[in-house]
Amino acid sequence: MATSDAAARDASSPSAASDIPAETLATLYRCMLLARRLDLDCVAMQRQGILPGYAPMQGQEAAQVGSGLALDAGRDFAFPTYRELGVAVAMGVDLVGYTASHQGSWHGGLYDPAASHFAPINAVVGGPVPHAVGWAMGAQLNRTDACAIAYFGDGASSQGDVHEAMNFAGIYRLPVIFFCQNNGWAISLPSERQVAGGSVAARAAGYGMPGVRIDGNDVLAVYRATRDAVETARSGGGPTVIEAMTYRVGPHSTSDDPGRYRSLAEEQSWLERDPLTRFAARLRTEFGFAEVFFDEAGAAADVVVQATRTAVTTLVVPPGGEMFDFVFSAPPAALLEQREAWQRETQTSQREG
Amino acid sequence: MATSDAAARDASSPSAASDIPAETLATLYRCMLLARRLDLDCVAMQRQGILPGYAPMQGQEAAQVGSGLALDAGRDFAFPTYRELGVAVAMGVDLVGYTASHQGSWHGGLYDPAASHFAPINAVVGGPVPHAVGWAMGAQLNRTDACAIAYFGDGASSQGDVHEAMNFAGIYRLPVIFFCQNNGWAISLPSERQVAGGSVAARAAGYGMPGVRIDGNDVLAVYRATRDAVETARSGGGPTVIEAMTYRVGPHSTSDDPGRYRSLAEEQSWLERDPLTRFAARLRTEFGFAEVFFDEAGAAADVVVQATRTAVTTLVVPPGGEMFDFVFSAPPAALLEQREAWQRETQTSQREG
Amino acid sequence: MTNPTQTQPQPQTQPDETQQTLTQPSRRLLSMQGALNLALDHALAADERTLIFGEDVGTLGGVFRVTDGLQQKYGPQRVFDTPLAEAAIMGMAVGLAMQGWKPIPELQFDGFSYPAVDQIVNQVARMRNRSRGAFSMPITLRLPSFGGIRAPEHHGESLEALFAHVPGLKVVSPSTPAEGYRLLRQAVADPDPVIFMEPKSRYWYKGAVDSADAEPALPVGTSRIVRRGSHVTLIAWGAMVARCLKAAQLGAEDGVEIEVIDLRWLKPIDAEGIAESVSRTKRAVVVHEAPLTAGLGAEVSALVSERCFGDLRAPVGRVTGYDIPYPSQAFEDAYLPSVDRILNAVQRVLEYRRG
Amino acid sequence: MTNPTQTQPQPQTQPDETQQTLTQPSRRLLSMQGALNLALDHALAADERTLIFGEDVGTLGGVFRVTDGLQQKYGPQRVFDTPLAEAAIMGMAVGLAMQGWKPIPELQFDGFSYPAVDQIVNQVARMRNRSRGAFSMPITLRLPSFGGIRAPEHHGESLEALFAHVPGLKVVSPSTPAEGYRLLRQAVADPDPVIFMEPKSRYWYKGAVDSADAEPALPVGTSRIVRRGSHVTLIAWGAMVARCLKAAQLGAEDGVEIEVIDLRWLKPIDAEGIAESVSRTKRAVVVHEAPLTAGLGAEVSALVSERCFGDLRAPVGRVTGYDIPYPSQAFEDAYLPSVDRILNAVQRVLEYRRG
Ligand SMILES: Cc1ncc(C[n+]2csc(CCOP(=O)(O)OP(=O)(O)O)c2C)c(N)n1
Ligand SMILES: Cc1ncc(C[n+]2csc(CCOP(=O)(O)OP(=O)(O)O)c2C)c(N)n1
Ligand SMILES: [Mg+2]
Ligand SMILES: [Mg+2]
Repeated sequence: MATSDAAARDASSPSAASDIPAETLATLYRCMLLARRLDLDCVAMQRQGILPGYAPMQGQEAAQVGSGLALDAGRDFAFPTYRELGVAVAMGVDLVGYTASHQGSWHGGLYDPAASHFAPINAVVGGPVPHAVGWAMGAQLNRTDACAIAYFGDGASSQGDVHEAMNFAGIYRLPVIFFCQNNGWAISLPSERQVAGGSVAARAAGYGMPGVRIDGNDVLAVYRATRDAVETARSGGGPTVIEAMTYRVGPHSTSDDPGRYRSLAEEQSWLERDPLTRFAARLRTEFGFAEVFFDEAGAAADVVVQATRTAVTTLVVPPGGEMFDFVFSAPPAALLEQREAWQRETQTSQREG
Repeated sequence: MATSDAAARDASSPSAASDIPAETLATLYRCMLLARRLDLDCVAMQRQGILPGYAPMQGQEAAQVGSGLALDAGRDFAFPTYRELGVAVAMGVDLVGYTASHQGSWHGGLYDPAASHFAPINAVVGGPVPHAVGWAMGAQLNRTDACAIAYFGDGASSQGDVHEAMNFAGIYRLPVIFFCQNNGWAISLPSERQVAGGSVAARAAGYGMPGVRIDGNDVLAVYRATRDAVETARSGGGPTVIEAMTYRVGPHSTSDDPGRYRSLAEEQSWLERDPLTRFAARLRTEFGFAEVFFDEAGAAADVVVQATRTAVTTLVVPPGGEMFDFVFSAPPAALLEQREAWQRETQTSQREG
Repeated sequence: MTNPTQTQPQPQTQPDETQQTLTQPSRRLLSMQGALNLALDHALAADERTLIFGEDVGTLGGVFRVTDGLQQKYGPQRVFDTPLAEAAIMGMAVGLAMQGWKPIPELQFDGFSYPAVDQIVNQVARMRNRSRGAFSMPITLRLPSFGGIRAPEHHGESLEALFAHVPGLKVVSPSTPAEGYRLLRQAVADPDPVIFMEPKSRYWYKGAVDSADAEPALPVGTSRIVRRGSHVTLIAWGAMVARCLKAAQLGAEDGVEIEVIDLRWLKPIDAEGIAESVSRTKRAVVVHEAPLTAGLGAEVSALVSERCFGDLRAPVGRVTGYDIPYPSQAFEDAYLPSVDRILNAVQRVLEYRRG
Repeated sequence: MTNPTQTQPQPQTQPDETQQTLTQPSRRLLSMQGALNLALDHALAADERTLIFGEDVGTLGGVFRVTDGLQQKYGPQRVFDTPLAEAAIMGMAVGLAMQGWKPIPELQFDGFSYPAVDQIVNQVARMRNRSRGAFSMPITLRLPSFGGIRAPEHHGESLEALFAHVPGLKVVSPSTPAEGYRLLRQAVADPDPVIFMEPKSRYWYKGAVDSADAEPALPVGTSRIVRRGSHVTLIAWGAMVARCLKAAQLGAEDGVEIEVIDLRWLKPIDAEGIAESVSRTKRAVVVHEAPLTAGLGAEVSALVSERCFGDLRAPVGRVTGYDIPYPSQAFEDAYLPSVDRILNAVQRVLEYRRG
């Protein structure tokens, strides 16, 4: 999705932003739209029994796509949580493989995280943040100018791991971006009862690193802030904290009921700040994008959504024996024995049942 | 030690500071002197084989005594690490019981931590800091105006637990003081390679609480800062971070060799800023304390040091069976069985050996 | 020399209460989730020093609704949400206990208790010992546990072996709503820290609960025979108890009389109770969801061997999860001990001939 | 149905190298600390992707001097100090491994690895599985372990049962300097995460080390018979091996021929090797410092019972620490398995009569 295609060339007639080419504007929009539609379809697939559960990201498309597209997916490396569909879209991750995690095929997903430069989906809140720090140190030791980005939420900011990671990054001046999506809620806890002091970005100063708080629903603001942080990282300037203020419009997950902890009015007020609608409006009025662009983007997104749904619906779950195969590089004898016993007992019960 | 005695009355002829009575000045000095002498004697006792190991606090007397005496030992509660002899002295903790921890008689010491309002010695760096937060919440729920104080080092500031504790305290606005003794070193790591950004006090802003950095070798500065933080806590103003800049003059512990990681010149430069010498000089010049006060303070300290040494040397280690007795309120049958088996086997081996 | 583990509390058994009728007014049909909620409600009412806190336990009532309605009823001071930090939750519990409060923290899922392991092992479990009894730690950690609910990674873990190995902790897991009510009241009343492992996959199963049963009858560390049998003893806890009962039913159809023990307390373990059963049946199989190696089944196997050596006709069987990370949803059924695997193991111990 | 744990690597034994002479030039007399230092030195020289980091491992060379001189020799990029945060140390190791580095982190003491348990269990042990093999985790965690050195609280813990239960981890502990050298090289070379538990109380004991022995001869998961005997098998690891050898010597004076197995690998366990020995001696006692309940001795006991049921003349004995927090210095000798307690247990299994 990050590369240009026919539609992007069509869109090149519109004007660019002072610092962002029109083609990038087009790609940002297309990724956001695809993320939105795929996200909605994942919710639908959960309702239809195709996915056992899903964590919707509606409302966070600007934060995710804007930051993901500011990276060089061939050089940098992203460490997602469980809600980073938009980043996956922006970085060109195989979306069927991505969705396979929610479909229950494999923890972490079935895409190739090494090739995608997008770590396996990680469900431990705060847990992957120190990994980004280690990856950044490895990049520094390799004398590359690659950088790592850790995605985490307002809830995750409370975790000890995040503090330790920021401190390490500050001490070693590592090329890493701490990208916090402050989406207002950690399940039922509002961020004002989560983040003492009120701002994750403000914590950066305590580690001697820059921290910026941005409108996370303004994709260009997100893109610029991330691009600047990447630049800082590449040029040896060390880590940055970005706090993108946004909102989780949907439930925490498909088994959550936000009606128990927040008002419809609040949700409504954020729907009015919808990042996709806002960006579309700017593309039309400020940058002169034509209707045909939006039509084509919608059609292209629908093709991907439909293809993803078809593939996910018919996804061949890896054979059961694979649950034994990736635990070690070379499984110890005792584990091979367990695999064989499992195989035998499976056959037995097939015979019996 | 915190109460006045005959010598304090003698000392009442000298002048007071604007906000600190002369009697308090005298007590501060006496506690610092006792802490110094007892600390040195603990090192000596370790060399003489009386203590298996010890973590000296020389150089940190002002930070410890100044903060400890600003508390109300009958109301507030202190959570020490393994290096808080000066606080123990200031709070009137039974010093033989305190030293028993280093003597190997009992983890946490043989003093009564509930009566002393001084938690058992805690060797997990950062570990007790959330306890202070919980205690403070309990005090708040009890509607008392008591406050808790957590002692921790520059090294501990890197721990996730400390971050989590500060965030909780900020969210609930708890009556707790985070008292960091930044003594320059965490074993061999200097604090500038420990604390990204350079200041633990500066982190407070990120939690929406006041943070002050003070000269930790100026006992009056420490006393005042702590007293103010206590006042804030009592009046519902919430938590405070105090970073007392000081120096560990001795080794990390009696098995450490600082020559491997720092220079004699550095140690020397801090010896010149010795908190005890500085305070004595001020008491003489600024507050008009007479020689007899210092002589009496020295003599009194020596009495306590000698008595402590005698008691520690002849300390009757609790009987071996006690290792089973405090694990549970009522030991389960299996544990009682283990105790009995231990008893039998001990007798057997005494018979055999 | 007597083996140090040879004397333990006497086993006490009682009929499976799900088979009793709902005659008394205090008896009602509740799900496990409802029974635990009722137990917490009664615990909060019975002792005003009890406090409930954790992630999403207040306004939301917990992701499994076990604390549903309690904040409304007892106020936001006694039932409150915390920021998202498991170590601080348990560390705060320690400080509260030192102030005389009785904390009932929740950690949202088994797999997210790992960040709190340091506070649990180094602090919660030891503060009483370290302070020579000056500070008791009457903390009940509620931990939604085990697998079987088609959840993502880290939501299907079995930590009983880890916690049972830690001196100073007690560990318990209920298998039915009645047990849930009774054991949770007992855990909260206990003066020492208890890890209360709630079998997530049983939250919505219903059974009769007698809320007048506030004073727990069975002491800490006693197991329960939930089905009598003479050929082999199955030992299980949590959700595996129901599965063993299913296996026993099927076994009976083939003429195999399987005794089923609900171990309940995973520390201290009712070694005497197990031994009493195995000395009658001569054969035992232990069943758990956790991986095989160094699982609690090893301890049960060792205890049975130590106490029933002369009686045993076959080595104690172990039917467990495999030595792999708890797998994703698609593999869950393949991973968890199935009725088939349990019956295969029963068959193996019945057919065992000394080699 | 075959029991899933019944096939394991074949045991290979070799004479106790401390009894060999120092003839080859590559052989020298070293303490365990020296041998481990040499192994790290050679590992750093052999593979420039290896990195050493942790608290005080750089300038100071570690509180036990195991990394002494390595920062000077290999530079502060490959051997470096970290801030004081165990979770971040292990989390950083994960990220470094994802970049193709081979981290050899140190956590300063056993009892301070608890704050890193989440990263170790949920991340280090699972990243390979979660990524379907895309990311190997060739991480060797060096963990000064076990008791016996008159240290304060938290400095005498035995975490092998915790780590052995975690799928995805390998766990090993050396008993002699030669073993230390060989096993540490092997752990570093291994493509998977290895918890390397260094017995602190053996750091200063000397033995012959052959540094030419760079290619480890025994595969991962093989034990070592360190003394032959025919009456009973003692199974131990770390510092308890020397204690068992002492017991065997004393036993021999009384005519009891005790075989001693150094288990070495605590995951995977050499079940086949143990079974081979016990099938000859018919009796076994396992010895460890960790508390009894749910300790690794239970797993060893269960494995022996499963494999040697027909041969066993007595239940497998367990001589272990008690179910109490590792006590303070004054109680250390009372707590740790003593030669007397080991011999008592030997006597019990020898005198055992089926009840
Ligand atoms: C360590 C840990 N604790 C608890 C959970 C359960 N949990 C999953 S998501 C979540 C809230 C996370 O909030 P936030 O970090 O703001 O991210 P968001 O869900 O809003 O994207 C919680 C408590 C978890 N996954 N990991
Ligand atoms: C969690 C934990 N990790 C490691 C250690 C080992 N250790 C003991 S003291 C210490 C340094 C502590 O430094 P600091 O917090 O500055 O306190 P100081 O010793 O200077 O008083 C270390 C690493 C420990 N006790 N606890
Ligand atoms: Mg959030
Ligand atoms: Mg320090």
